[in-house]
Amino acid sequence: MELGDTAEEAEFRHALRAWLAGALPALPPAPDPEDWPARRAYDMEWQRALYDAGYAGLHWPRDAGGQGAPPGRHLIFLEETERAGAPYVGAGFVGLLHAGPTIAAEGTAAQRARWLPPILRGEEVWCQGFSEPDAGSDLAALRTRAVPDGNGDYVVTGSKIWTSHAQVADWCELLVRTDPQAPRHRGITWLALPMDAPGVTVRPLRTLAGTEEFAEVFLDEVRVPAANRVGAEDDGWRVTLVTLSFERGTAFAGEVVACRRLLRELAATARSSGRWEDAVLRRRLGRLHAEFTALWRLVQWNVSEAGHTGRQRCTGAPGPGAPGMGVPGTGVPGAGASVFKLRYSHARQELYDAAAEVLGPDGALDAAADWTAGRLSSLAYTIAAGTSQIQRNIVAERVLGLPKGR
Amino acid sequence: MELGDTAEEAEFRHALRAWLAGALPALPPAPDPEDWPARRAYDMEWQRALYDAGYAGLHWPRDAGGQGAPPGRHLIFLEETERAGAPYVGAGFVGLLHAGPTIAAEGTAAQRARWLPPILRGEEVWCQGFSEPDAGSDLAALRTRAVPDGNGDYVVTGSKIWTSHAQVADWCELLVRTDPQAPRHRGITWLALPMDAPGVTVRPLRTLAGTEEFAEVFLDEVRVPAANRVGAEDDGWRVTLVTLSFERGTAFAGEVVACRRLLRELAATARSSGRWEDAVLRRRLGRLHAEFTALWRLVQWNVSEAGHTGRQRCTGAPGPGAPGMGVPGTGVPGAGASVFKLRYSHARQELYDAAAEVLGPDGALDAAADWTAGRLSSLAYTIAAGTSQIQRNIVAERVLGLPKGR
Amino acid sequence: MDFRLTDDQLALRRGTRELLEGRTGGMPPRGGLDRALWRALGDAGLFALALPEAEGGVGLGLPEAVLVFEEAGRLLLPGPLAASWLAAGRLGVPGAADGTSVVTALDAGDGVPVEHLAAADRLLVLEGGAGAQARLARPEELCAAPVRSVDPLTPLHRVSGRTGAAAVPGAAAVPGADVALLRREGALLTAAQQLGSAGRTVELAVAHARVREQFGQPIGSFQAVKHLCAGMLERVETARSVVYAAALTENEDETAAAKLLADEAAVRGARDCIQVYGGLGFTWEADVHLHLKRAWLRAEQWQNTVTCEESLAAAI
Amino acid sequence: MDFRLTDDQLALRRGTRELLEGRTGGMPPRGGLDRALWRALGDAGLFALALPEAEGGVGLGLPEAVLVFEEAGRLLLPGPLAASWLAAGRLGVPGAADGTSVVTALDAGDGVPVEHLAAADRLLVLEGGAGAQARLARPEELCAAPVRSVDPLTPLHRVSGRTGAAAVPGAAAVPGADVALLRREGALLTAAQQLGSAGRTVELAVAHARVREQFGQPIGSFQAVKHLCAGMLERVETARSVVYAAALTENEDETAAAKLLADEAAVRGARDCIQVYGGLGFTWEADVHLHLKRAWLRAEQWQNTVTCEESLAAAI
Repeated sequence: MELGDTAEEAEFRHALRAWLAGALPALPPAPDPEDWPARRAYDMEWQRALYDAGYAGLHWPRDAGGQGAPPGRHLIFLEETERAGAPYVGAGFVGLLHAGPTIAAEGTAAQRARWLPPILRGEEVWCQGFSEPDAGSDLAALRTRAVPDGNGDYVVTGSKIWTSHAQVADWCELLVRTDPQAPRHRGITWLALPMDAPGVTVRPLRTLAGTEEFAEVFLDEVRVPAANRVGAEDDGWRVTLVTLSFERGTAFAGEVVACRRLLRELAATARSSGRWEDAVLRRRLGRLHAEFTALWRLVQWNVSEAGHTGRQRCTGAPGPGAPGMGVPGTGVPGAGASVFKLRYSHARQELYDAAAEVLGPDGALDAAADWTAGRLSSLAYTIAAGTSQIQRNIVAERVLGLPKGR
Repeated sequence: MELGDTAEEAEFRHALRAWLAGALPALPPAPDPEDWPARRAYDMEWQRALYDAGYAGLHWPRDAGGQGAPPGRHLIFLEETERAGAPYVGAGFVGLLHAGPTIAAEGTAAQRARWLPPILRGEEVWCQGFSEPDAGSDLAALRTRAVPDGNGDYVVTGSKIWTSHAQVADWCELLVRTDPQAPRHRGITWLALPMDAPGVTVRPLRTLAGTEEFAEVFLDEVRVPAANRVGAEDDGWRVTLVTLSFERGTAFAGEVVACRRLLRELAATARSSGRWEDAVLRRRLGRLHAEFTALWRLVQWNVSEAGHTGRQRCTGAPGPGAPGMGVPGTGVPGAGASVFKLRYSHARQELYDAAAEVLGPDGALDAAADWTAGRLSSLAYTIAAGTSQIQRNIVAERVLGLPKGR
Repeated sequence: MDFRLTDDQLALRRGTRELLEGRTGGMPPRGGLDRALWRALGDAGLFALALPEAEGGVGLGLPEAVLVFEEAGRLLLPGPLAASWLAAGRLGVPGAADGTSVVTALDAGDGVPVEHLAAADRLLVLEGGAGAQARLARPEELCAAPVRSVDPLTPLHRVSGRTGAAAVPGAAAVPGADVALLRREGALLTAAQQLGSAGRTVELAVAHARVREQFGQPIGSFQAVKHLCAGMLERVETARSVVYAAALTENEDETAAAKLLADEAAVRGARDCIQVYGGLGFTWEADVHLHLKRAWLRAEQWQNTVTCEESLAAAI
Repeated sequence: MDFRLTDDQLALRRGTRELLEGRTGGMPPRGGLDRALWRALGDAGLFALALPEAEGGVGLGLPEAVLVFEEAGRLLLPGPLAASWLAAGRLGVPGAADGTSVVTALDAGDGVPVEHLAAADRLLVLEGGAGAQARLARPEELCAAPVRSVDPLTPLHRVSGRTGAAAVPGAAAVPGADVALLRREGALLTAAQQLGSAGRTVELAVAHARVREQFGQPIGSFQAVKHLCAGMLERVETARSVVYAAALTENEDETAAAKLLADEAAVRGARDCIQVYGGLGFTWEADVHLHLKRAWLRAEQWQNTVTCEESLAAAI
């Protein structure tokens, strides 16, 4: 066990820090959060800068255009960029963390050549078309239909929901049902949908935070070439699991670093406002400090494990065979990441609840305050990407080996 | 809505208080908690004193030898006896609160005449033979067999567990399986077992608190006359539900009063030791004050409802038909009592956990301290008489009408 | 003791629900404070419930007011209901009883922004402890700036410049009731609204869980969802028992217990309801978020958690 | 960074488990402190792990000690392990390293009774803060009375008469390590034991839930039970990450976080395990209660929750 940087890691950290010190002041001012084209432009410009500096796709394999660095390098990247106040991945999220890795793992040479470089260079934005109004936690219940037309196209009809950046995306990683007769988890296919295809309608979805972070995507007889299919027809569920595992794995690592910063800000506010004298609140903040310290170590542990064995740590009493514990050798995180997601979702909500206490009614009831917006959006964490209830099922069945059923 | 005493209630309270002031000083000293015969004698002597003073079976119907008082009168009795520091029901518990009411509701005239007066007069002790090693939360899985021998006796073989006062009981309200072919909830029969019958063996069961509050009862071809059967053969499950409902209803009312007193003692201790300065602990005690205030009001509400309609309050969104919501007109509390039991079990554990904080390690680690013994025994509250998990099922399915199944 | 609703109380609750559902369609009124509805409440005698009949009131008491406020909370009726009720009763502010005058309140020192200041006709100012008299001002006398309120149905103003009551020096003392009494009754009526909201979120969650299917069955058939709903009901019923009791006993500790438990039932109920709703609960269109936001607001008004816990501790 | 157990560390863990299970049958030793086992631990080099090889040690460090202590905690090995380990290493107390001498500890001022005083050969006395030196005494020098310990495998003595260190005026200062350092390492090793116990209660709960049938199926197939077990594992894994990290960083905040989260994982794990066991968990015969009682004791020793939370808050 070693938490310190190796010589290579130290060098990487040093070089990154130096580069950030030069690159960040050159950035344009951050765009208006409601101006989606401006946000896209800003995020893509930052991605291009990373690409030019050799920091794009750190954890992607070299043959996919990435740096092939061990996952620990990516954590250093997240730590250092957060510390320096660099932009987040933003509109590049789905491309860099979902669709790209999926194409890298499952796509043909032609598909990799077509889609991966524009993602790394910040030229094309991807969005995710998985969830549907009647297929949320139960993703395999999706009903969007794709029918081959006999001329090499699929004709796709249906609707998707909870799609981020749909307004400004070029591509959508789309799950469709190609065989409605097959069992639920079969008969699903993964397609790359060009968002400018005729029949695609994007309608922004207003969240309880009052913002339009997500959209609904309606598909009315949209033609998608069969060449846009990644993996075999009807094999999309397996392809999807690869992507979902990425989402449940390291996707929140950067946020943990950010939460540690937020906690420091909160403590500073409490100290200067006098709220620090409230022992109940102070000890609650102390506990959150323990929480985020542990969560960061959990990320490091999971990443170390995944980097070497392709499995998340799963101690306790793993069941016989313990399916879903990650795919050995692939770097794909498995069910152990559910432990992290469960804990982190809750800790994030706790942090924002504590913030409301620190700020008092004056701040907590002000919708214009960043803390209030953050508190509202934190409510999604125990729901999105698999509810906490689903995560507990995964932990119980796949990690602990408890019997399926009720 | 009226919480104050009516004129009759005030008179009852006044007379009871006066009687207690005279009766309590005449009581012998409390027995050694490990000396079961002495405990039985003490509890029975107190019951006899209550009987002589006209306070026995307050809530029992008049035709069963009780006072036929509305349930509210019983609450006043619990309040006043607790306030005065009178003994608890002790060894009389099963007779007065389970078996007696069951016999009163379901027994023949001869059975009522045989068993009820000795219960009220403190002459006979009953214990409960429901749970079995493999039938805990799933009571209907019980396997103790009773086979009619053709001469008017049942021959009973099996074992029971978690039986209080078995060492000193005269009778056991026993559930046995008379038809092993019938569906689980049918084929069960309720018998009154004389504890001195040949073939009955009682083995004390040591709990995690280190005490022997419970026993296992082994039955080896024990003969029980058919005349001891209450209700029809194979109808014991329905008879049982009546008894269980009593257990889940008012059985804990007296304890809520006691918890309020314990909380006051705890606050006094904290104030004198300086622990009161710990705001976290102080506010936790404040919250417990709210909790037990509300629980007492919930008891009063449930008792008021049960006294008039035979139903516990069930608001929220009762399901169509809402089975199990109590038996109208019978005074039998229903599923609404599960809400109370859920909340109270947890509050009691919280109280003892808070006590450990107040007392500090010196007290909390001392097994000889009453608070430590209470803390250990509080752990049974979320398990016994239906685990909290089972209670939540009952609330969800019978009160809220959510679908059965998973 | 007979701790059940009387037939008259049941009728009052039914009548109030019919009146409110008739005018709102049973949904939280998205338009904010509705003066016509306010006058209808006045006409129905709801602000004057506790006034003697000789003074144009109904001659009932706090228990009845609690039932009415519970119904208002169920529908998230926007407006400074508690302050207006206190103004109509204890303080005899003209127009408050018949609903022609809307009265909001500022409690000096609790730091809670003032609700519906722009729409109000009068501002009740509470300052000091037991024995101090409440004061009354015109809303425009308060130097305050609008806040972008977290509750979209409740506009808020933050006092600017001088803090609390000092910001309305011209407010005139109102004889009739001391601020401690007003604070207690205000807390109870607010608790009643929280109770109504909490009860409504159980209904919403249960109704959703019965029809929403995932994995081939209603989600309400899964224990995880069942137990969330059972916990919600447990909190509602526990809070209800002490809210109703506090209305009868008018006891200060019991009121603090009522506020504490009703706040918790409302906030946690709304959060659990969002969880049961899943993604749908995260949308603006579903009403659930309105329950959460109102619950956050009401939990701060008229005694917050810290105040309740400390006063309960002191009272043990 | 490579935050995984090395092959050597895995082998150490395996070896320790084999040694302990071989001598205990894999069950908490009901007989209390076993001096033969203690010497076997000494012979295996477990108390001297961190000593340089030149001093008869193994030349390893805290991370290895944490793995050993986790295994000891898993089996609820009775005895003042942390104090003896500190005595063997930092303080060089004769006989501690080879397990011939059992060393227990008194921390003046934390009010925690002293464990295994009668069986101990030496008493380590901690008083004061950073910079202060630990002192060493013979156990019989301490004026103390036996307590009926809540943990049946851990006899406790309460200091009587004068409080804390003043009760052993004859204790001699030990050069080598200041008390703050000893307290930090003691807390970490105690956290490791709690972690082991917490991990064990998940195993017990899961094993029981797989075989115990109610309503015609294993109770582990019910979501309510599944989710209890999942929560237990969540706490164990979270605590483990920070316990191991604190062993590497030797950082004070991180150690407080480790103690806080491991204590919680152990106490709540044992309670949830009792709940999963149902009535069986309430019996003396099942081992589960021993985990709870030891967890309560360890949670008080070497920094309790209040101390951890306050020092973590101060460090933000």
